[in-house]
Amino acid sequence: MSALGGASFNLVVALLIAPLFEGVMRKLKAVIHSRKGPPITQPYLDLLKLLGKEDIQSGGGAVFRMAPVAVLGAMLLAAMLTPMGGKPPLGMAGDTIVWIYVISLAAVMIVLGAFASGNPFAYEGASREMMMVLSVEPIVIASVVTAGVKAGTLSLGGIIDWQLTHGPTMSMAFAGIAFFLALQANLGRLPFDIVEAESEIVEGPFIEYSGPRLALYKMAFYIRQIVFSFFLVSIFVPWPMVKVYPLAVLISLAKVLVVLLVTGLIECVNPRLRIDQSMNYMSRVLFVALAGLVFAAIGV
Amino acid sequence: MDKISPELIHTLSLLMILTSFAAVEARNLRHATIAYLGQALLICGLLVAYSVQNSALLYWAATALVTKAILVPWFLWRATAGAEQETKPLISFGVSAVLLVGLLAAMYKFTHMHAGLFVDPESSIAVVAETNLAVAFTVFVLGLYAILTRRDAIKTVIGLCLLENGVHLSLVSLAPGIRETALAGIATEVVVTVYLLLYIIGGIREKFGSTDTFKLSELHW
Amino acid sequence: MASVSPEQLLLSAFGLFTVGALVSIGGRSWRRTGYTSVAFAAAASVALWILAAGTIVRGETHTRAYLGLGAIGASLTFRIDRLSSVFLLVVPFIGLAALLYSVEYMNHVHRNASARRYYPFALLMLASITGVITTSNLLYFFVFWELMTLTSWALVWFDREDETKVRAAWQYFVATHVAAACMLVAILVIYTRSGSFAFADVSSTVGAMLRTSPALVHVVIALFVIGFATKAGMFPLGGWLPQAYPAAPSPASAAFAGSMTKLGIYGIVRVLFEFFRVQELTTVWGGIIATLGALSIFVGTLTALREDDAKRVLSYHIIGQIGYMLLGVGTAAFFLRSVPALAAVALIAGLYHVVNHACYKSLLFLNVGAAEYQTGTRDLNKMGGLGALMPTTMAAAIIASLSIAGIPPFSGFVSKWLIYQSTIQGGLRVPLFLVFGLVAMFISLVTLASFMKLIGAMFLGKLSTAGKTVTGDVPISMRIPQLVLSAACVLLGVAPILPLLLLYKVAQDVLGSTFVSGYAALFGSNPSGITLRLGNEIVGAWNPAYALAALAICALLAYAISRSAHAPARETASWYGGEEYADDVVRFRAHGFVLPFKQAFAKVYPSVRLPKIQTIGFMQKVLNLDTWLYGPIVNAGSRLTDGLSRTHSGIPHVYMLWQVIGIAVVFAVLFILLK
Amino acid sequence: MPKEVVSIFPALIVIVPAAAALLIFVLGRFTGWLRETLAILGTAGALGLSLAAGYSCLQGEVLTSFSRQFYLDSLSALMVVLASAIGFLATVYSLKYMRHEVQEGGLPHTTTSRRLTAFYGWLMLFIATMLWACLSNNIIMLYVAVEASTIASGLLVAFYWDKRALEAGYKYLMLLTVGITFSLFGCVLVYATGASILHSGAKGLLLSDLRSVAGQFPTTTVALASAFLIVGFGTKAGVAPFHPWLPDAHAEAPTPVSALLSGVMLKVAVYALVRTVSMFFPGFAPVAMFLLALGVFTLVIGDLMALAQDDLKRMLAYSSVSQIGYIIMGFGIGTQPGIYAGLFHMLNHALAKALLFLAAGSVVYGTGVRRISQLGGLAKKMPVTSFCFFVGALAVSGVPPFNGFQSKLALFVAGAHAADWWAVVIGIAASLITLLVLAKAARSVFWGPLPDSIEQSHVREAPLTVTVSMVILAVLCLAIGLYPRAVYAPLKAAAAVVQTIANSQTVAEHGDPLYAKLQSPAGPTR
Repeated sequence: MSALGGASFNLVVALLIAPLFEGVMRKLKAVIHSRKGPPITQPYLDLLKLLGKEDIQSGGGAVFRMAPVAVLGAMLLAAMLTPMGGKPPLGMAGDTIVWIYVISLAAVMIVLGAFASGNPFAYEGASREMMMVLSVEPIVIASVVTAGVKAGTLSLGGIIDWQLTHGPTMSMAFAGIAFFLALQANLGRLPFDIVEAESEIVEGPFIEYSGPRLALYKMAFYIRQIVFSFFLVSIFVPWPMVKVYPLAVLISLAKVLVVLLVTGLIECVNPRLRIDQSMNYMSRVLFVALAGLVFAAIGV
Repeated sequence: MDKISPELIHTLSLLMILTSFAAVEARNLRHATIAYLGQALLICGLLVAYSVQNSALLYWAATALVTKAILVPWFLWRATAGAEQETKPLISFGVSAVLLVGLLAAMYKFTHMHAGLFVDPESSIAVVAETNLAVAFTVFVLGLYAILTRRDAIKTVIGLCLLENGVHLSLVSLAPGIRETALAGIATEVVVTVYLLLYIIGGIREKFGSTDTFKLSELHW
Repeated sequence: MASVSPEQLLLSAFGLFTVGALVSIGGRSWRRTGYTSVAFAAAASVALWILAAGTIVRGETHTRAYLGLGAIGASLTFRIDRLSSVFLLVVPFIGLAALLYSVEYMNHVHRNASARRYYPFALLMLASITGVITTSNLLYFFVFWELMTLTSWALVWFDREDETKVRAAWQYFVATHVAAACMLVAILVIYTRSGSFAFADVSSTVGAMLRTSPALVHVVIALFVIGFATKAGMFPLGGWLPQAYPAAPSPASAAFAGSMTKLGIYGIVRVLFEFFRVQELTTVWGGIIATLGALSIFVGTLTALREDDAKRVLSYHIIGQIGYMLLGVGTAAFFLRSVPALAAVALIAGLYHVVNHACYKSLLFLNVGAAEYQTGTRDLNKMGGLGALMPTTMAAAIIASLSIAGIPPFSGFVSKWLIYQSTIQGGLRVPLFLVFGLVAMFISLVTLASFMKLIGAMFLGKLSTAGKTVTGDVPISMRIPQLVLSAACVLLGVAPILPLLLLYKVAQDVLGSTFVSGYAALFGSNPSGITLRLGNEIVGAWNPAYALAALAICALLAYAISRSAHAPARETASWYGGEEYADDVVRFRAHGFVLPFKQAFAKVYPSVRLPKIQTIGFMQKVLNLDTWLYGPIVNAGSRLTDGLSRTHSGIPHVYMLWQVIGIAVVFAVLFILLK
Repeated sequence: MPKEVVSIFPALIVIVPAAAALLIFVLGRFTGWLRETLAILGTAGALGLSLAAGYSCLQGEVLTSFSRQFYLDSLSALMVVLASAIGFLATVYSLKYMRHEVQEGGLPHTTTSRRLTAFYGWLMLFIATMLWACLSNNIIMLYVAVEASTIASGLLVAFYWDKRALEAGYKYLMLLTVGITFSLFGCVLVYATGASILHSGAKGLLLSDLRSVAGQFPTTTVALASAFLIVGFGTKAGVAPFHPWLPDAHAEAPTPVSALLSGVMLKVAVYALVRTVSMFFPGFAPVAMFLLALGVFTLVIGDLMALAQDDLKRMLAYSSVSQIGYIIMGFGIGTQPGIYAGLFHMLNHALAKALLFLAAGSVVYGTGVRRISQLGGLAKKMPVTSFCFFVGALAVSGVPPFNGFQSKLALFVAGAHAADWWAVVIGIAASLITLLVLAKAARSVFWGPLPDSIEQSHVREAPLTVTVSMVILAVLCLAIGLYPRAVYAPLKAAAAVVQTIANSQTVAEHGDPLYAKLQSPAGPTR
């Protein structure tokens, strides 16, 4: 399959299927909360509604206006770099490090947009967003480097190939667990939805955004969920790999669904942590990731 | 070349020790000046005594008479006008006397053991040179002693003169037979230095009210 | 330019700088002197660029000997090779940009000072930097080095009325001269062993030296490294840097950051790869330099996070960024013999970072200078919202910030990416390098946080009181350097092929015969990007062209989505939870940005005033040279001096006693010696 | 071997300033500017003659007068050119400066005219005696000349005739006379021993003949004579621990005299020391080694003491002590490069330290304050002085591109070659302290805010005659630093003289690494 086709496929998955997962998770939460909950299609409806709403601009300025576009753009690019049931379609354009930094480009734009809005709540949110990046990214980096060390390459395709040929290893298991433990924070889910913290700083960075720009942010948020989940399942749990492409995609989607359901479950049963508690937790998870790296270095 | 008279020279040079000691220890500065005058005359006599061997030394003797025996004592006499009593020295008479005897003995021992270092033992001057050098060193060290232990500025000037006399005595005993020695001796008279020092000491007496050098410690560190 | 020899080009550049300096001494008006200096510097820069370009094509050039010092057998010889040509390309570029920027900046900010205390020194500094880069004689290397220190020192103390700045200049002076003394000792040791100051003779001596006195060789390298690392600002020797650089006028700080600091790296590369390229030496010292580099990255950047003075933030980041370069160079030295291809990648990464850092750090200093020009303050807590008034400056600052933070597709990302790759590949062989790689990647995010704060506090949000008087962007002559430098940042990021081709040739020269891989075998044959290979395996890929194209499509798509429903737009005030507050009251201060994180990492660098964590406290004790090294030495010195002083009581007898005792002692000693 | 030419020049070099002195004493009090004119003429004449004589020395001649009593070889030529040049500049500096000092200094009980006459008369005598010391070939006359220079400068040191000046003058005369008497003892020993070996009193006096037999002296005599010579001339040169007169005298003397004391007189004493002691180097190597140790000790003590000073001129004086240490260290290394470096540093320090003293004097002229802690921010008011002081400070500290760097570098290289690593390392460390001391002083005097204790309106730049001498010296410092080749030939010749004094037997067999390298700059010779 050509790179272009793969990329387009990923784009489509990201744009069209990501909200579906969100819908499923909302439903799941509602079930656990003993509520009826919205229909699975509710996220689509939300997005469509927002796109038509009035765009209230309090911050003004180019940075404020362009930030959501850039965030969604970066997320879509990340989606194209992420393997969704096979090789990453844009593998020749970037490896895992590029992937990490494209994700952080999105974070950068969120922070800049928040600054540009000039709202103190947004500043606080931006500050928290930055701290989340600072505490979570090391775990991501450590896990990815573990994979790189095992495979001898940092290219996503190379890592997946290595995983498929060599089977599960201790160090990769550790790295995968660490990545999974950090996933909750990466997805901005409870107990780590510290950045938005609606009840506290009223959506933080997004407080001044409304209408279509908020829709872009929501979209990016949904896409981030599936990008991280796909990354997790294809790097750390690529088995079973079937040669038939559509089947492989379906298997991946199923794995992603499982991952997201687990995170949803966790979200339901935990209250929000403070930012320092969160950093504390992350530093412990980091030890798990580093343990994986040490195992990788000694060849286990 | 005539023979020099060792007895005469011995006598003269040993007398120099006594005069030096007197010059250092006399509490009255004018008495010290007179003691120094006596020593200067002794040096002149020594030079004359040596001149049987080297007539050029007579010129030196003449110069020394003018500078050492006339000018320097005169300057000192003038400088001590009105303040004849010396500032109390660091080390008193009794100790000084003991030290002096020890010093003289040590110098004797040293020069008699190591005279060969300085003069040819076979030469005619060797006999007197041993004693003379001992005396010269003693006078030199006495001069240093005066400089180091006397607080009075004028006494240190006298000490300086003693230093010079010691050097001159050793110069004449080491190389009495050479004409240039006389030239060297004449050239190294410190009379101008003494004059200048006394001039400055006069200024010091005027500004500080005394010639106690221990008061000269405003400039330090 | 076939008719002009490289030698003539170099000499004419020196001549132009010197004449320019002389002419500008006579200058009275800031503006006219400034433009004259720019003209001279531009002419000299063109000469140097032609020279550098020719060198890249043809290879190295040697010149005749000048200014022989008969007594010690040294003479001024130049050798321009590809390594120097990299620096020859960058330094005049930065220097010229800073000078052009100075014209209006100095005229406005330092109107009351004299132009004579600025331009001559700036031009002479550029000349001496050129000398350092091109000379091939250790002695003259040292001379140019000292000249560079002196002239830059004159710029640091430009503002001599301000006591803190004078103290900073003083600290700079002392630190760099201690370093220079170390270098001088090293040079002398080499000289006595090789009998010559020529670069060429040094490397030939090392073998013999290593056989006869291996410890001495290590001492020599250590002294060199101290000398260079101090200048570069490596932790823990760079404590002077965050004091001194902010004290200079902003364009001068930009020139320092972009040119002078980099010469420390140049020196280390020269010393390690040319003089001491013996396996056991490069391995040991490569390891040491890489370790110190990683430490520098860690400490420098985390400390920068706590600063609120814009120029001090930038200065601490120099320490951090120097760490990246040292990490690259150290890794290269470590793997010089064992894995030449990896060494090449690491070296290229280090040098690439040198070039990038020169561009973006100078640009950042110019940005901050522009803000200072307009508002009169550098305190991030007092600034805000300047972006709306100064769009060019803000755009440049954002580009520079994203570059330094290593965000694709800007320049810093490529070099950092190469550094990550090489450390991780190194980590496959020696796991220690994995730690360095992790530190490098993690700290890159801290850098990001720090610059988010800078951008947010300076340009975004509501206009602060300090910015109320600002009417527009800075004058055009101050905007042009910023635009040019930001263009360079973008270009170096999106078209890595250009610098890589050049640096690949440099690496070929520097690594010599051990390194045989072709360009395509290392970086792939695709001109639009890099496919990094070591051995036969692809270890990483970064193709800015593809990625940018994809990003552009995605962003367009996103934009299209946002406009798909033609939603109406409306402007309104910010929402403060329903209450009306003055902006300045509810303003979020820069100091508060990522505050809990800062507290977690407080005290990494000496002299932080925040609660500390125990283990880091110990590290701080060890690394704070003031408390256990300089302090005691100074105390002991002053006690000794005190004691000595007391012996000079002023009483003449004491002194005469010394003379008399002196006689006795001298006689006794001589007597014993002669027996 | 250079050929000896009988010439009147060496004698004239001494006679011209001496005659000027006489004329000043006789005629000085009659007309207004006559003494200044005579002083300028005297020093300018000496300078011209020295340069002429120095030129013929470079042609390979040795000039002698009065049956070799005056003997001008390359070493002497270097010294007289240095002495007369700095003497000339100091005189030029004095023109306005001393009038100002005498009129505003509050001198008691004497008229301006008499004071000035005395000043210029003694100044000329001082310069003449120093020139004489450099030219004398007679070991006793060498002593006499050195002592005469002490006498001539004694009243200059005490010129202000207040408590401090008198104290300084007394200490100066007393300590130096005691010291010099020691050296007289040494000279007498050398003369007597030499005369008995040479069997000629006339030859026993001439340094040029003594050096050929120095190797045959008995060991104890050598030890005794060198001890007396080193302590004697060392006292005059300010070698630690015989230096305490130096800060007092330098600080209390009028500025031009301080400059001459530090710039020339110390060097003359070092010259005397080298002339006499270096004759023992070939036969008795430990003497040189001892000098090296003494030099290192001196430079450390001088630097440490300078660190503690708050008085600008005392600080400079202690810094002179340390620089003398470097010079002695150069001679103590004893090899050709070492001696070259010592001489080079002698030259450079003479220029730079004279410059510093003149600049310090200019500060005192402008402000009337000497305490470093009470000064500040003068750079704006006194730009030329400030510039010159910085040049001097950097030059003395050995920072490129100034001359001090070149000579210190040569010194360290020589030390490294001779494997005296300890000395080199201490030397480099101490030169950092020098830098610290001088640059710190420069910073606190010239930068920062102007303290309230100094009257703003009072502070002004010194007049032209004062600044012009400083600027000339500053330019020389920079020029020699940038183009050291200019002084290479005379220094090499002078070093060769010391070397033949020191090393007449060994120079041929070892070859000369320095010159060998000159011919083939590319490769090592050993």
